[in-house]
Amino acid sequence: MLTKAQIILWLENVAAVMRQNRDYLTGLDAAVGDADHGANMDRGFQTVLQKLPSWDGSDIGGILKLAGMALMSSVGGASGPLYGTFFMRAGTAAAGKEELDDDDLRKLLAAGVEGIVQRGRPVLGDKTMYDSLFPALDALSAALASGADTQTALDRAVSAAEEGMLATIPLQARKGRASYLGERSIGHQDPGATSAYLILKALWDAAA
Amino acid sequence: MLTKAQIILWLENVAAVMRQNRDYLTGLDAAVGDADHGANMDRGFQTVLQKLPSWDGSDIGGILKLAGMALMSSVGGASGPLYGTFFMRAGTAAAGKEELDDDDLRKLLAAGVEGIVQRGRPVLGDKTMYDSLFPALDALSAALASGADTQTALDRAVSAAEEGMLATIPLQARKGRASYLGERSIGHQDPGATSAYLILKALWDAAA
Amino acid sequence: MKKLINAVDDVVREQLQGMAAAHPDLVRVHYDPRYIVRADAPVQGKVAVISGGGSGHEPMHGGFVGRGMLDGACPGEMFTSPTPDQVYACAQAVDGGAGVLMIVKNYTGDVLNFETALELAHFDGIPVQSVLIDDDAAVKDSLYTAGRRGVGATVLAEKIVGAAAEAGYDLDACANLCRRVNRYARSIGIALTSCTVPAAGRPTFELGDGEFEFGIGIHGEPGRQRLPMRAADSVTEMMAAAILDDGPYTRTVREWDRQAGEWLDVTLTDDPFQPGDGVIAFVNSMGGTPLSELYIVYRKLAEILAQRGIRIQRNLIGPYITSLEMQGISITLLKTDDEILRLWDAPVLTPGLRWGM
Amino acid sequence: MKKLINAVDDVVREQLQGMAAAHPDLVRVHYDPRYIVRADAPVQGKVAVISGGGSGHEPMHGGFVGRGMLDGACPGEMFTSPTPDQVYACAQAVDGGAGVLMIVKNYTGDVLNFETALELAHFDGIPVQSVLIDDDAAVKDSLYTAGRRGVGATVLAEKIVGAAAEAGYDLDACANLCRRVNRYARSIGIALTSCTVPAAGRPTFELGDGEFEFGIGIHGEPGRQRLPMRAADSVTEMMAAAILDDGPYTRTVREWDRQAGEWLDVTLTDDPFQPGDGVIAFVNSMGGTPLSELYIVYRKLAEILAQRGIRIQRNLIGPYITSLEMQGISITLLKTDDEILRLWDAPVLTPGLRWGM
Ligand SMILES: Nc1ncnc2c1ncn2[C@@H]1O[C@H](COP(=O)(O)OP(=O)(O)O)[C@@H](O)[C@H]1O
Ligand SMILES: Nc1ncnc2c1ncn2[C@@H]1O[C@H](COP(=O)(O)OP(=O)(O)O)[C@@H](O)[C@H]1O
Ligand SMILES: [Mg+2]
Ligand SMILES: [Mg+2]
Ligand SMILES: [Mg+2]
Ligand SMILES: [Mg+2]
Repeated sequence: MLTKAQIILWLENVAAVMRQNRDYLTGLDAAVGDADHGANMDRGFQTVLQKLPSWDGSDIGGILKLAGMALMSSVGGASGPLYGTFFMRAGTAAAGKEELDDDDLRKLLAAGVEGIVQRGRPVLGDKTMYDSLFPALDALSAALASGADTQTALDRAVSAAEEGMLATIPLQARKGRASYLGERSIGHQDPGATSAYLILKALWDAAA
Repeated sequence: MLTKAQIILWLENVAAVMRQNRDYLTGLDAAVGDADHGANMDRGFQTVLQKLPSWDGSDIGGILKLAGMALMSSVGGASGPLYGTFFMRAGTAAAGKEELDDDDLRKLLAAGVEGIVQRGRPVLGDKTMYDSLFPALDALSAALASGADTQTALDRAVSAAEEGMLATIPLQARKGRASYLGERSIGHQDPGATSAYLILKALWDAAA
Repeated sequence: MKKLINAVDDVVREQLQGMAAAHPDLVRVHYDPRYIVRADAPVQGKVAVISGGGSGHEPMHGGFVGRGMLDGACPGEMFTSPTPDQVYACAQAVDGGAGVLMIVKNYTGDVLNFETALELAHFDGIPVQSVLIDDDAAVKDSLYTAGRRGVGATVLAEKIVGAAAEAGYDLDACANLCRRVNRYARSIGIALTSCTVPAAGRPTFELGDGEFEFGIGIHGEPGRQRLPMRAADSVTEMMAAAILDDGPYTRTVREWDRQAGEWLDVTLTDDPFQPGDGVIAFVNSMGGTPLSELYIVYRKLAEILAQRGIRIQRNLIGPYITSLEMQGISITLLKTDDEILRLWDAPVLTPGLRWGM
Repeated sequence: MKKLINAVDDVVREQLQGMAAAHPDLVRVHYDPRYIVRADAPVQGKVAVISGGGSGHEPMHGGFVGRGMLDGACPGEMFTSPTPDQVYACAQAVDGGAGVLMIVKNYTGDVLNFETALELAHFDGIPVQSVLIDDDAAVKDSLYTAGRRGVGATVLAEKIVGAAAEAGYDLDACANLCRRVNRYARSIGIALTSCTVPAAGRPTFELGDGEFEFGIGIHGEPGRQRLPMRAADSVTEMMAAAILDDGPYTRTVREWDRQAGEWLDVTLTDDPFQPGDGVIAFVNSMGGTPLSELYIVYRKLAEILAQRGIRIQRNLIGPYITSLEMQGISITLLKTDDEILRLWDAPVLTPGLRWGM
């Protein structure tokens, strides 16, 4: 069970985490991309943080949708439309909710990830954010199906995301900017897979 | 007494010396100028060296004049017209000569230095080639007046040139490119004063 | 990092303010969201051509707004594609009733943001088309990558299609011409140094004194290969070969079906250059390479093309699509035909490209 | 040193070959001695305007040869003024009977070599005049220096006087106009990095990450002062102040007396800028500074000038008088009058500057 306050806390946590990891994410992107992922995510979630108080009247679905729109119009790059879509779709899936039960949570995340797939067409192993998100969603669903509670399920999801993130290191990128490097992308951790892990970890923190 | 062969040897010596000191002179010019004096002098005297054999029929005056014209049309920069004038005027002063007695030598150098003064209007202490050339000429004249032989007089001239060259170090430049540095030109040896010293030293070598 | 900037976060806004101050006769700048339009936008009855992408490539794209070229440009953050709301607002501002053509460089970020903007404009009733530019021959396949990047051909396409729009071509004719220009063009880039993204504060990559990057894009990213440095003629030979020996290139792209209001997957193939082709040769500085070196490269390129039986009919030499202060160059060759040449020669009056007026 | 060059000794020749290959419709290149002339030179009955100087400042001067600007340019070795025989041969090649005006930047090397060339041309029966450009406000006095250097005003003078010659002004009128342009112009330059002269192989000077050089010339030389790095707005304020707060400047120069056939010492004084003046504002990249930073500086400059009651009537922003790949900029302000503005706006068609045709 997650409350609206916890969802708000999640977004606040993400904003704090992106600020802390701004240079780290940009450093990862410098190695295989164009050195802006940290700046992009930080800019986006600072915008969300700033607008959050004015969304107070909205339900969880509304807040997530507005967060998605704020990301969409402030992040830019590849990650902007992808994370923007993630949160907008998640919001649509949670429309009208003032709190989320476990199945709501699963559906919300599934809808978000599905949005990313439709926009970016990532396939597992392409070395993208999807390599964190897919296993995380899978682990969460499996945990919930086997009767685990929210916190445990999220814990499994975060572990799976972390594993997925680390598993991008040996991969050769096939999507996004890193793919232009060919074999030179091997040996570097994907920035988007890292920010996706951080977003899920922030959710776990908010749920604790 | 200097023979035509010695004058030719002088020019050959200068070409060799400028090649050897190319980077050294350019380094001096990098500190207070535009990092080309070595390249300029080397280019000029390589041109002289290349053309020398074809001037075989000329007398000393003719050879020096042709050398001046070759420098004039290959060196460029400030030093090109100055050294070009030096050798052209020296050549005029030695017109028709197949060998030079001590007074011829003095007149020749005096005419060359006078040419530099007319073109560049340097004053002693301006931190230019003139700061080597003027004391050298002065020392040579004084030595000859006091009865010294050619080699001794040239020896005094080279020592005076070297002193003059070193004396440019503490000076603030008032002519040429180095003058734009204002006080920052202090502490650096003038490239042109250095090449002038090298030219006189090459003459001493040829006369030996 | 040493740059003539103030606060890192103000770089893009302040350069736009400078542009607005410098060229009020040519362009107008809108700040929230950010876009640049022709001073006389919207031009009634004319197809509006817009483009955009990350900042840091100046004069592209904002410098190409004006008569005979772009109607609007949307600058993103440094090397970061613009957001959909920027592009959507720009499209609304320039639409003069004949529709809007979006020229989009093939980067995941640009593609996704422009796609969203196009959908917004379409459902708003604005006739819209978009064309992907993907001319970078450094990217070999499209199956295992995001496909060829849009690089130098973008500048040429903006000039040529801008002239067509000015001459009264309709939206589909502009889009088809733009696709042809893209199909006829290939590029390759190299870097001698990295550049420093202001927000990052240090060079994106480090290159030794004896190395260069071959097959770079335009975002200060490392290239396909790091190679020992060689003489300009040899670099030019490698670059020319990468373009001229490049075989047919096939990829699947999403094209907008205006009638159906949906994206279609379309498979396209570009044909290689042939002896007898006439070309526009574009030798571009990535920012930090001086004009003199571009001429040294152009000299060799002209020699190679003559040997290959390819005629240079026009050229463009200078910094037009850059990566901040990066030292490096790109070469773009565009096969011509009479229509392309005529449109290339048509007058253009923008801050960054001007002739005939 | 990493540059797109072949042998160090071939740099100047090969870049000229590139220019010749790229712009046969505009210019012709002569290699021994080296000079560049308009494709249609000599133009009968028109005053020919020529200039020259060391290479490494591209597009200046060769890139400004063409209709409405220079008739000829003499490129020296890298940062080394051309030799008299180059200038003399160039003057002969462009003289169309109405005489030749030499625009000479005030550097000892340029002055001495052009003086000799002018004497040769004069005694050959060609009517000749020369005008010294000395606009660099970084040089405070002329008593203890070689006098102010010729920098950014050179570009503006070549454009304006070139237009006058094209419009049929006679030799003395061109020379007088050129002197007025020089009197009306002041410049200041700064550097964030040094540049590397190919023959030297390493940077002319080293600058720490937290420093910049204030008051540089255009030959990659260090400036008057080394200062801690500061924000763009603050750098722009310093530069604007160096120009605007500069008092009257008096110096003695050698001017050619065409009738007497000899040099005369003439003492000239330039007046400071005044509120109410209209100006052409020229923000120039030394080569490695990207356009975006020039706009950031222009933005602040426009603000400062507005506060000072000085109206910017025209501007020029870009790399026009450079020092190889040096990062840095210069600002030139030129006071205008109706004649200067009209000639500035006149059509120009050269490889490096083009409008109106
Ligand atoms: N097609 C795609 N599908 C899913 N994720 C993608 C795709 N392309 C890129 N990404 C993700 O986006 C990240 C890069 O984001 P960012 O640096 O903000 O944008 P950009 O690459 O435009 O500079 C990559 O690390 C990757 O995880
Ligand atoms: N007016 C002058 N009179 C005499 N010598 C001068 C004058 N101006 C410059 N020089 C000499 O020329 C030297 C520089 O020569 P060079 O580097 O070849 O030319 P440039 O300064 O044009 O690059 C200086 O070191 C100085 O000795
Ligand atoms: Mg990125
Ligand atoms: Mg020098
Ligand atoms: Mg980016
Ligand atoms: Mg020099």
